[in-house]
Amino acid sequence: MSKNSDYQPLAHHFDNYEQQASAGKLGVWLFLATEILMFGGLFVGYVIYSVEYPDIFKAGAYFLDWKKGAINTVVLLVSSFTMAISIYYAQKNQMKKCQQALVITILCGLLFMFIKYLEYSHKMHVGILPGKFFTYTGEGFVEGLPLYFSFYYLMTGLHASHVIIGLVLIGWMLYKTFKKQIGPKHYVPLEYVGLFWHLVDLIWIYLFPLLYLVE
Amino acid sequence: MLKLFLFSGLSFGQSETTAVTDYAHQLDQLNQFLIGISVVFCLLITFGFIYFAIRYRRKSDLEEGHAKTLHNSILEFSWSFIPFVIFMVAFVWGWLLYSDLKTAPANSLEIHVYGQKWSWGFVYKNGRKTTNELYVPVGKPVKLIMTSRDVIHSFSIPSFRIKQDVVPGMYTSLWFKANQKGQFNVFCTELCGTGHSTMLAKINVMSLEVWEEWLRKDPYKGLTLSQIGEKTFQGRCTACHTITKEKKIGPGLADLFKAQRLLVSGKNVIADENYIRESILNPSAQIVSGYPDQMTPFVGILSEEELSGLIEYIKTLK
Amino acid sequence: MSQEHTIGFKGYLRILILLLVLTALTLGVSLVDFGMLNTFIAMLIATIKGMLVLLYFMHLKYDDKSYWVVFGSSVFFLILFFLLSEIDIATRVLEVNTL
Amino acid sequence: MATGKNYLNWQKGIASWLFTLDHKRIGILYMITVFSFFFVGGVFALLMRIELFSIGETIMNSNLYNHIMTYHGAIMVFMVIIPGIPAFLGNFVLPLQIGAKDVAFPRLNLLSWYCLIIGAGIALISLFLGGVDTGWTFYTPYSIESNTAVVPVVLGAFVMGFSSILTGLNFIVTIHKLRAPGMHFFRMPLFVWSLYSTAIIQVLATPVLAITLLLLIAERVLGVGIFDPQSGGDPVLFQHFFWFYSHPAVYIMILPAMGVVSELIAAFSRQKIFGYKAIVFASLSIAALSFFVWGHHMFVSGQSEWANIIFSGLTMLVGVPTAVKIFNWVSTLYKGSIKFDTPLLFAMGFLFLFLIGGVTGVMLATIALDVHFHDTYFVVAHFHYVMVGGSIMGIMGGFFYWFPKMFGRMYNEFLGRISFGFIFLGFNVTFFPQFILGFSGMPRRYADYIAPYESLNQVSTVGSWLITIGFIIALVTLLKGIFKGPIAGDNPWGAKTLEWQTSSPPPHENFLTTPKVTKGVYE
Ligand code: HEA
Ligand code: HEA
Ligand code: HEC
Ligand code: CUA
Ligand SMILES: [Cu+2]
Repeated sequence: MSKNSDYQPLAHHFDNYEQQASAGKLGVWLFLATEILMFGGLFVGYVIYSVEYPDIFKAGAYFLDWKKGAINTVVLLVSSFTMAISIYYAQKNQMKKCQQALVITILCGLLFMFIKYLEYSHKMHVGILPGKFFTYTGEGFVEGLPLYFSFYYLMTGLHASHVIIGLVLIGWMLYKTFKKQIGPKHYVPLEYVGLFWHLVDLIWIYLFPLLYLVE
Repeated sequence: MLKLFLFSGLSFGQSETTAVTDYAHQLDQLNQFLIGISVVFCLLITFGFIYFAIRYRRKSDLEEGHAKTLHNSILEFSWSFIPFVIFMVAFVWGWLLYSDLKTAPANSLEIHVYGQKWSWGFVYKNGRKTTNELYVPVGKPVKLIMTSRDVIHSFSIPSFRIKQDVVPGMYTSLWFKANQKGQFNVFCTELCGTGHSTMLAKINVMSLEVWEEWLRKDPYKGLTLSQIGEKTFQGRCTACHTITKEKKIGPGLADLFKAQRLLVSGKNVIADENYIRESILNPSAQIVSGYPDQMTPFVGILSEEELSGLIEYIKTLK
Repeated sequence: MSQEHTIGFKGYLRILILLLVLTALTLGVSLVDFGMLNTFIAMLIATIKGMLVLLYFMHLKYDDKSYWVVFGSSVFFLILFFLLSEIDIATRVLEVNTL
Repeated sequence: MATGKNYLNWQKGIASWLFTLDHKRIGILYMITVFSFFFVGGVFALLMRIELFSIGETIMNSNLYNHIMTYHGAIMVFMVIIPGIPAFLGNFVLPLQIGAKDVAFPRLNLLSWYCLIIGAGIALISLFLGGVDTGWTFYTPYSIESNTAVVPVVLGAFVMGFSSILTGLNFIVTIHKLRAPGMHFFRMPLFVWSLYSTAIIQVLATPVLAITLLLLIAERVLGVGIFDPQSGGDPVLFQHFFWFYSHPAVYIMILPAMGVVSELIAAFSRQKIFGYKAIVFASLSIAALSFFVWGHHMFVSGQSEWANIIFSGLTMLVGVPTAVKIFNWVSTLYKGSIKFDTPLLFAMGFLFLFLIGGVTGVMLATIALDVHFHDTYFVVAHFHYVMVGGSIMGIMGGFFYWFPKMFGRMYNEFLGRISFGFIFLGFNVTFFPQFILGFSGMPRRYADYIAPYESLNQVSTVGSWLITIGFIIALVTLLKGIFKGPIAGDNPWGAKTLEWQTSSPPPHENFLTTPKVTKGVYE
């Protein structure tokens, strides 16, 4: 058990490894479905209100920096790519490259969070805070603007919390590669985490145009 | 027969079950149709399984079941299709009645309804207002246009078989045509807090002449300011305030005038006219310490006369 | 299942580049005003991007069909949720205060 | 308890229970939890009924009444019947019935029990922080303005939601991946199918509850205004969010009970189920249709006329597969070899009471009638008929049925029947009068009422005491059975499904050798 290439655990209640791996994967997909419906609730609310109050939502998008949003989109896409190839390398037993890819993924995630932090802190500085803490009344303010930013903070906040969870999970996978618990015979944990990470990316793909590019 | 079965054992004086409008009669017919069908199905099925259970009870411990068939297309089709047809009849019938309920006749008399914790306010076209008592003429369609000042309430008149939620931030409506003079109960049927079960009102259906007469009357004629206040207080404030020192939802109001009030903000103020006035119109501005911010603002609801009356009345409370 | 189909480093890279191009396209399109179609176009591009991620990064293209069913049903019920709620809000007849 | 090595005695000590990964032990943990909460919720119900015994303030003021009513509803829904059948009976029986060694993710299974415990803990802490008085539906804006401890209760429900999601997820994967050789999909017992349908709802609907509750918390903590009309929000939208979960949730409650009834009827008539596939597809279509009908709770909420009509029509469709099931069960009894043991009595009770609950559901779905019935005691009677008369009857029947499998011992049959008698009789005495009260307009969630309603309320209150006697007898029967009952044997009922082929109680990994299935179900 000292080489990545041999490691392949099997829980007692499964008949074989195949069964265990595919059970895990189905479980992960079901979990992703719950994530979609949970985020979906917010999206539904967002779309309903943006149809009802188009002016407020237009005014709100004006406050967002589309450049930062676009950079973050690129960052997440790249991280998704490195996540995908890390699995590919694990399958090929090229563990060094796998680890490098994971490190890049984590760095991208951190960069994403840093840019988010810049965006948040800028807004909070001028008093654009969620809900009843909203104090901004300067240029571009319209009646009802806090509603838009409630959605903004809830959606990006929930998404950011998923990025953080994803980062922790990827970190854990990295640790596992060093512990030689991931290899060509047992890379499914990496796949599971990858699926989660791609979903986080997928949600951002919709968030970005919805929030930043409203006309 | 079915009606008898349903209402036996009821000892209603002013019965909520008598239908007072045409709509209520039609609704009762639909109700009886569905009860009838349901009773038939329930009896059929219940007797069916009880009969089988007894007829085919186990004779010896080793006996197995004897059925040969696990399918019967005709049976299976009919027990899906017949209920389906019945459901569709119920659906369409319900829909037709509901459309009636939603389309008030064009000549309806409009009355505005305001729900708030925990009283009902009615405003008539000529500006006359009443609290917890709605007056309508018999035989004329009446349309209620309703909204709430705080949380969701629901305006329910069981004798008319109608109800509608009263929602803050939007207007909803309800119409009826009462065919019978008398007094009928109104309940609030959406949970709205402690006073939910006391948020009652009465509908008084009267002949057109009497009603018109009533409408022209000035309710406060000949009353002193403080008596006006007392009247308003009875309708609007007793849900939360007593006139002694006893605490209810809000503080008891006896001895309030000129007393020291400690506010949540930590400030101490003297309860003068201005304080009381603001406490009524915009209570959230000055919350008494030890109490929740629960009072619904009365700004725009009370007339100047009523407001002054209330202040005068509170001054007299000892 | 363990006989993984993957599209290899080059394949993934190609998808990434496609995704980046589409991102640029979204930005470009947002500068042009198509009126009513704006949101629609933005969502269309997002959906294409999403499909790429799903099919290739998330391996839906090669994996068991049952994952499609799982994913598809979540999207289906989400859309249902949206449509039926929106029907309510869009067809409400507003009463107005006549006083 | 029973002798020989089995799951109950192969490890000892509290820790071996609290950290167990064995689905059977987790099932037992759920059993203890769920019935404890049932007791608490029941006590709240009794207090409520005593208050309603007479006009005026009987034992509590209306503020306290609102609190008790809320806790009764929330406890019964979130802590009793949603985990009730799937997590307790399902956990114990599902792997046995498909010949698996355990569920697919044993750790997740344990985690979901902890989610329930922690969530319930958080929710019940609120009792000491001022309680809640919003009703179990948490309608905004009242739940935003109410100066009670709404946040902990909502947070607790949120955590318990994850318990439900994880259980559902686990079951779907278990059913897909862990069936014994030869256990084809259409050889699975109907209970398994009903759990499968339930799990679909749990996985797809509960996340929306999660986000709804999160939004409500955000509303109270941050004042985001999405459901608050004062900030431009729409309180009716909250109801859409809430019922998108909570209507499917009522089928989370009833589908597994239907599954139990299928098993009971097959076992006690020693028959193959009439129209097995029809029942399977009925379960699945109820699960699917349940997502289309939530608006029937909102007919008078200010929802648009067209939405009302659409929802009314869609709701009617749910009755069809339900009717199919009922008729199939009755037909299964035809020419059977029927024995009236306690479990079958509960199944018959289910049939009768659920039928009444179901047909009154159709009356509620009829839009104009619902305008009259909405938020009256008619609705209260309807949902107790389906939830107590349906789900609780199901859980009791299933418990008595699988009891010898769980503990290897038999309860006293006579006491079991007596308990059924009290529960059934008491139930009807309690809740039938409520239909009449509802028709004559008595609103629900009322701490007090007008004089004409008094006599029927008194009948109802007396009925609630009869139910209590019934449940106490049941409790005594079961406890006596666990500790002192005679040894039951592996298959006391002569039932055909797989769980009866292993020993009672089953060994740690369920079967000594993996079973090979060669016959159809119930053969
Ligand atoms: C176990 C839970 C459960 C189940 C299974 C059901 C089943 C059904 N329910 Fe119920 N319901 C609740 C739990 C449940 N309900 C709860 C908790 C509430 C209140 C929530 C709250 O506000 O607090 C509620 C409220 C509720 C309402 C809203 C009432 C209101 O607030 O105004 C409506 C309206 O349509 C409704 C309808 C139905 C229908 C049509 C069914 C159908 O599924 C029933 C189908 C079954 C049958 C129809 C019987 C079998 C059929 C035949 C034998 C055929 C012959 C029959 C006829 C011809 C009639 N329910
Ligand atoms: C599973 C769900 C469930 C169950 C079982 C019950 C059971 C009961 N319910 Fe309740 N009820 C609800 C769900 C349930 N209820 C809901 C959701 C509401 C709506 C709340 C709201 O409006 O927000 C409600 C509301 C409600 C009301 C209306 C309140 C109002 O609107 O003002 C009333 C009034 O009579 C009532 C009464 C009862 C009674 C007398 C019982 C009795 O059947 C209880 C009898 C049970 C016992 C007394 C427990 C005894 C247990 C033991 C001794 C241990 C047993 C252990 C073993 C057998 C192992 N309930
Ligand atoms: C929904 C419940 C409710 C209703 C109805 C209500 N109040 Fe109040 N009231 C309160 C509460 C709670 C407080 C204490 C918190 C505060 O100061 O706002 C209060 C405080 C007050 C005070 C300040 C008392 C003090 O001790 O300083 C006055 C004066 C008052 N109310 C008058 C009225 C009058 C007059 C009416 C009717 C027109 C009325 N209230 C109706 C709940 C209510
Ligand atoms: Cu107002 Cu209940
Ligand atoms: Cu429902």
